[in-house]
Amino acid sequence: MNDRYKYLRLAADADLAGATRPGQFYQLRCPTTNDLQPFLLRPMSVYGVGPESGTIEFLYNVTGAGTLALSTLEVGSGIDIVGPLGNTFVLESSVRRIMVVARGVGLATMAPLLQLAAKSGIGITAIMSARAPKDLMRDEFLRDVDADVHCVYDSDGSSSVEAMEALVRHLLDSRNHDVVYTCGSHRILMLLQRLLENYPQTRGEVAMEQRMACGMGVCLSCVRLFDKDGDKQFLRVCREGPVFPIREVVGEVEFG
Amino acid sequence: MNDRYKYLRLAADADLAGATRPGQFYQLRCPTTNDLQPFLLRPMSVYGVGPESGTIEFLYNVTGAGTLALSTLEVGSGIDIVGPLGNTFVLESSVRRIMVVARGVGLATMAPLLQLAAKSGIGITAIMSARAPKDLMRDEFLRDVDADVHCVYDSDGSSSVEAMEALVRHLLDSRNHDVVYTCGSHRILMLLQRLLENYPQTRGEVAMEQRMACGMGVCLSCVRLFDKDGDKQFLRVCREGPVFPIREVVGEVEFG
Amino acid sequence: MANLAVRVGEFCLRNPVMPASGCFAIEYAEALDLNNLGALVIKSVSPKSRAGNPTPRVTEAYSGMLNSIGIPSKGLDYYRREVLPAYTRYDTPVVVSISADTVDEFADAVAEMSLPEVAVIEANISCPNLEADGMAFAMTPETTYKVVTAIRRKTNHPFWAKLTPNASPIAAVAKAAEEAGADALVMGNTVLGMSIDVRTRKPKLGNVMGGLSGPAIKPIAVRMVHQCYRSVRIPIIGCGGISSADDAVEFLLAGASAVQVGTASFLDPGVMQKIIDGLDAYCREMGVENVRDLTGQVEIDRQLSDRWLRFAQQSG
Amino acid sequence: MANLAVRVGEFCLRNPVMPASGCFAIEYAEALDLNNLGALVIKSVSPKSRAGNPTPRVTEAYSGMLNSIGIPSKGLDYYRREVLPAYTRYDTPVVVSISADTVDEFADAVAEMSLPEVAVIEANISCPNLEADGMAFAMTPETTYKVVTAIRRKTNHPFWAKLTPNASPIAAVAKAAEEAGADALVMGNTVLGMSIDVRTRKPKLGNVMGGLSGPAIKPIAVRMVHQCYRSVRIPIIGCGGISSADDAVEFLLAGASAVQVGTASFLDPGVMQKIIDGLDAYCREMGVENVRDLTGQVEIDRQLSDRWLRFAQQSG
Ligand SMILES: Cc1cc2nc3c(=O)[nH]c(=O)nc-3n(C[C@H](O)[C@H](O)[C@H](O)COP(=O)(O)OP(=O)(O)OC[C@H]3O[C@@H](n4cnc5c(N)ncnc54)[C@H](O)[C@@H]3O)c2cc1C
Ligand SMILES: Cc1cc2nc3c(=O)[nH]c(=O)nc-3n(C[C@H](O)[C@H](O)[C@H](O)COP(=O)(O)OP(=O)(O)OC[C@H]3O[C@@H](n4cnc5c(N)ncnc54)[C@H](O)[C@@H]3O)c2cc1C
Ligand SMILES: Cc1cc2nc3c(=O)[nH]c(=O)nc-3n(C[C@H](O)[C@H](O)[C@H](O)COP(=O)(O)O)c2cc1C
Ligand SMILES: Cc1cc2nc3c(=O)[nH]c(=O)nc-3n(C[C@H](O)[C@H](O)[C@H](O)COP(=O)(O)O)c2cc1C
Ligand code: FES
Ligand code: FES
Repeated sequence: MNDRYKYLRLAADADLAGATRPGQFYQLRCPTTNDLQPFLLRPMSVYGVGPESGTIEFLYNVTGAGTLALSTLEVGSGIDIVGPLGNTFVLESSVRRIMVVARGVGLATMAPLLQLAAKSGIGITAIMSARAPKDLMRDEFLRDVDADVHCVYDSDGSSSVEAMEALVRHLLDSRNHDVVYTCGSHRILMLLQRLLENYPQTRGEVAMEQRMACGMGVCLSCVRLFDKDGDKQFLRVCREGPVFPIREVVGEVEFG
Repeated sequence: MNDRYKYLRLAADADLAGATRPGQFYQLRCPTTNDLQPFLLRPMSVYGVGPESGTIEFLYNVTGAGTLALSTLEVGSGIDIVGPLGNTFVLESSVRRIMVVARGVGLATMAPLLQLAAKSGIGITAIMSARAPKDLMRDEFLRDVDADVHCVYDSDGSSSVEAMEALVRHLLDSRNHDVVYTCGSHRILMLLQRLLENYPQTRGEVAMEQRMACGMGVCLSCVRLFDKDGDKQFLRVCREGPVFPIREVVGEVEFG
Repeated sequence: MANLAVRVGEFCLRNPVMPASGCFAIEYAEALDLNNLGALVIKSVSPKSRAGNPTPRVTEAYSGMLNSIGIPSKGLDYYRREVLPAYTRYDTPVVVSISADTVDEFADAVAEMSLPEVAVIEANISCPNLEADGMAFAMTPETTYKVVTAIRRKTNHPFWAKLTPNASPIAAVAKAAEEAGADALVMGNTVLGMSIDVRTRKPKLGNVMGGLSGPAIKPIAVRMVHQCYRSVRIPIIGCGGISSADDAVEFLLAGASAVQVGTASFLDPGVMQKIIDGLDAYCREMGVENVRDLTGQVEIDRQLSDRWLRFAQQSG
Repeated sequence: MANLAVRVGEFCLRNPVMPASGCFAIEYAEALDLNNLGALVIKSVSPKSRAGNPTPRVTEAYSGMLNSIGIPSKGLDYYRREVLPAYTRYDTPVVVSISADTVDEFADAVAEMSLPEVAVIEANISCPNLEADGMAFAMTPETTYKVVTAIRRKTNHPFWAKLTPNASPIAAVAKAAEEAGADALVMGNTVLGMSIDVRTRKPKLGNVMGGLSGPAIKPIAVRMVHQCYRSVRIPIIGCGGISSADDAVEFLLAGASAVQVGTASFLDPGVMQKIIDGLDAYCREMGVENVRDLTGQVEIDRQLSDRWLRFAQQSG
């Protein structure tokens, strides 16, 4: 796609398109080379499915050994994947308009949600945040979906917490949004959590990340703390998540 | 080449053809895949060099992880090699006729010797041993060199120790051979060692194999016992070898 | 079809392949038919409630991974009520793994979990012993003897002691466990390791150190299984880096009667079934009728060293 | 160009990169400029002549290899006359590694090799102690103390004790070596392992068991270096699985003052030069002026566990 983001399309015999819902992820066995030997599988959100039933798409950021190895895959080669895994974004049939706030590769996770909303005739407000206009990947996110798009950038300060707060407030005030979805930035998540206190009628969902080994709920490596009506508990990002209510995230402490 | 033997040609910027002598080997870093992770380098005799100065050829038998991984190399891909390593077959300028006795992939090791002998106008008697005629690879061995060729097979019994003993004796008796070279079969090596007692004027050389780690004489993993005029000593196959006088091999004990 | 059934003491398994504790949970029913496994070994539970270790809890290594999950637990009551029933529904024996902080706590917890629906208790004595400064029970023969004796007094259930490869006098530790009444040994747990991010300078695990598992430790685990096999008469369950049928056979030959598969399931949740099928294929290819006949059958040539010495003495 | 010079006690090295004993010999002069290394560590020599172990002496493992070379030796005289001179020709300090069967033999051998042309003696006390049933000297603090004391009495040369990762009480062993007078520790040698060919059922090494080395053991070695660092004040030389500059930095951060590179050279005989160059690049990239400032600088957040516990206690 560009220097940092790569696109991967896989074809399988199984009906991946039919089996996969927005927000779900797969675990990818990255290729092994003499220089790169990623041991664990890598969790990767589904960026898109179809048009063939066996086709599935990923969009990823080259950050370390696994994604670097992925980027060496040649067209036509095969890899093993496990999935679909995890829960999904919830989009009730009663929903009329949603807001999506995406940053970075978080857009990959939310792209299928846009498709689903558009197909269901649901209105979409999209806020996209990036370092600079050239990093935005607007077309890759929207993929021809019609939305009310707002772009903010680090380069001109429009992505600052204050500026975004004003923007989101303005948008939420000017039209009713049934749900706000986000992915890709802890800062934005915290902002939305705070803002949503003032919009009790609006649900919020976030797709979270955490280090994983099994990806299936077995190993307990991927836990984060959540607050379910005052009852704080550790939940597995791979199993109870990756999508959680924004209001339930306990974000006080970062452990690395 | 066929089901069991594969051919590998590499091109490098260095003058490999000029630097490599018959009998020498390289250590190959075999490719790493998800299923095959050969850790150590694999020793491989040079099967041929040239015509370009950077070109070098190997002929190998798929036996385990390393060679299997090698066989997955696609045309155009690169691998790391270390070499040339080890000593060389010795072919004095006074030599008029040599005998080569090859079995299996041992022919790869001796093929460059044939080329050198032919270029120097030295007569060649070649005995080739194989399971059956289809396994022989006569053309791959001779590569257009003119030689007095004798083929023996397990399938018709002509490769048995008794039959080969008679054949070699007959050939050594009918013409003078200055040197006998062999590679690829312990049984043939032992036979030649015994026979050469009766031909004191004929030198004998064998290219040996042993498990290796460093390939450069450092780790002492590749030793075998040799008898230098009654002084038995361990020598490194990778450094003092791989070519040794047939008469000096101590072959009584096999350690696996 | 070869006969894959094995015995671990009095205890019969349909085949020697079971999961390793902490690397298996009911969710794998989505990837495997749990009725095909030799046994179902559940993640360790401790009587004390605890949250487990700080995140990040896993990081990868060459041919392996480090984990510092810890033993998150909501106590034995919760476990019995909310965790166990999901496992006892299958036609496969259930192994409950217990961790505890002190000898008495260990013995009491094992007693409490010696339930009719539980086939075997595995005592994870590789966990820290608070009475010995946090050093694992199985690090010395003495502490091993003490905790295994206490457990044995309190249960008539078959019970296995899971040893740690971090213990250097492994043969003596194994012997102590046998003498104190363990029915079998599981050899072994993870090897303590550490990994540092050279850019941030931080340990890659929240807990600083963690357990190395996966193929990287296989040669260490095979060696320890063999050392235990030479030291005790009770059966040994091999564990450490097994990810294929060949690996499983290697442990059986070294002296194991059964094997546990841990980390490999994270890379392929269906791997245990492949190992079972592969064992059958191996037996058929090699003409082995009963997989149990492989136990301890590594062919060590006791004369080799002598022959070599005599051979080598010829050299100057 | 960053300043790569380091000190190991009184002893100065132009950079922290040196070969590990047994994984280096003069033949590497063909692949490296030996004047660029921090030191030249030679293969261990024993006072007794011996042939070494039966072949096969090496076999590979996941991300590593097993070796059972043993210590082939033609005695100290031969060594001094025929081996040493090739190494002392360079402008790089030479480290002689000694193995021996008994405490006295060890001390005498070290004394005999404390030659002017030898910069440092490395005592490979990971080798079997015939007075303790073949258990390596460095397996317990007691035997470590004994052999190191005896050696210290007989030499004024700087001398390093090379420890074995097979010892579980590693901090205590390190402490014993320090108290007995070692100038530095090398942590560490190979991890004992075993591997079986499942087709032939034979051990893959002639000697049945052998030492695991290479990236597979890196997390274990890093952990032990850090444990030693917390236990002693003498410098530590890290060793085990290092094959890149990042690996070297990881050991320095864990507490090493210098590093040894073993198995990696077998895969790339020029790797030590690459590690030296890579260290320089790392320092420049990260703004580190002196590589010696990295020693022990892993950033361990001592409050993390507490914070986590408080955080976690909120959970039900
Ligand atoms: C549910 C989920 C969905 C994701 N979807 C995407 C996506 O669509 N596109 C994308 O580019 N990235 C996505 N990520 C992040 C992606 O998994 C990491 O970028 C990737 O694992 C990095 O691997 P690496 O080997 O390149 O990096 P390294 O840093 O070498 O990885 C080392 C280890 O850390 C883990 N790790 C590193 N970063 C992360 C992270 N952010 N989250 C979880 N584990 C991490 C790796 O999986 C690996 O185990 C997702 C993560 C999760 C949990
Ligand atoms: C000097 C020399 C030259 C050689 N030349 C050739 C050649 O030209 N063509 C060819 O086909 N083979 C040759 N061999 C043998 C070749 O090295 C082995 O077939 C190859 O290493 C097998 O590797 P593998 O991973 O496929 O098998 P595996 O059995 O998986 O290998 C496991 C380990 O054993 C070692 N090993 C296995 N067989 C041998 C062997 N016969 N000799 C030494 N080490 C072995 C491997 O190197 C590896 O370290 C040569 C060996 C030596 C020592
Ligand atoms: C994520 C993880 C969690 C583990 N949890 C436990 C546990 O709770 N109790 C236990 O006895 N062993 C536990 N282990 C150790 C495994 O059971 C096994 O002994 C070890 O991982 C070695 O086997 P392997 O290499 O096949 O994974 C755990 C291992 C891993 C990787
Ligand atoms: C083939 C080989 C031979 C070795 N010989 C010795 C030796 O003679 N003396 C010694 O102290 N260590 C010896 N070692 C251990 C290494 O010095 C080193 O401690 C170990 O291999 C771990 O480092 P690595 O993973 O970088 O190889 C040997 C290791 C190998 C692989
Ligand atoms: S990754 Fe294993 S439980 Fe989530
Ligand atoms: S392979 Fe290392 S000395 Fe020959």
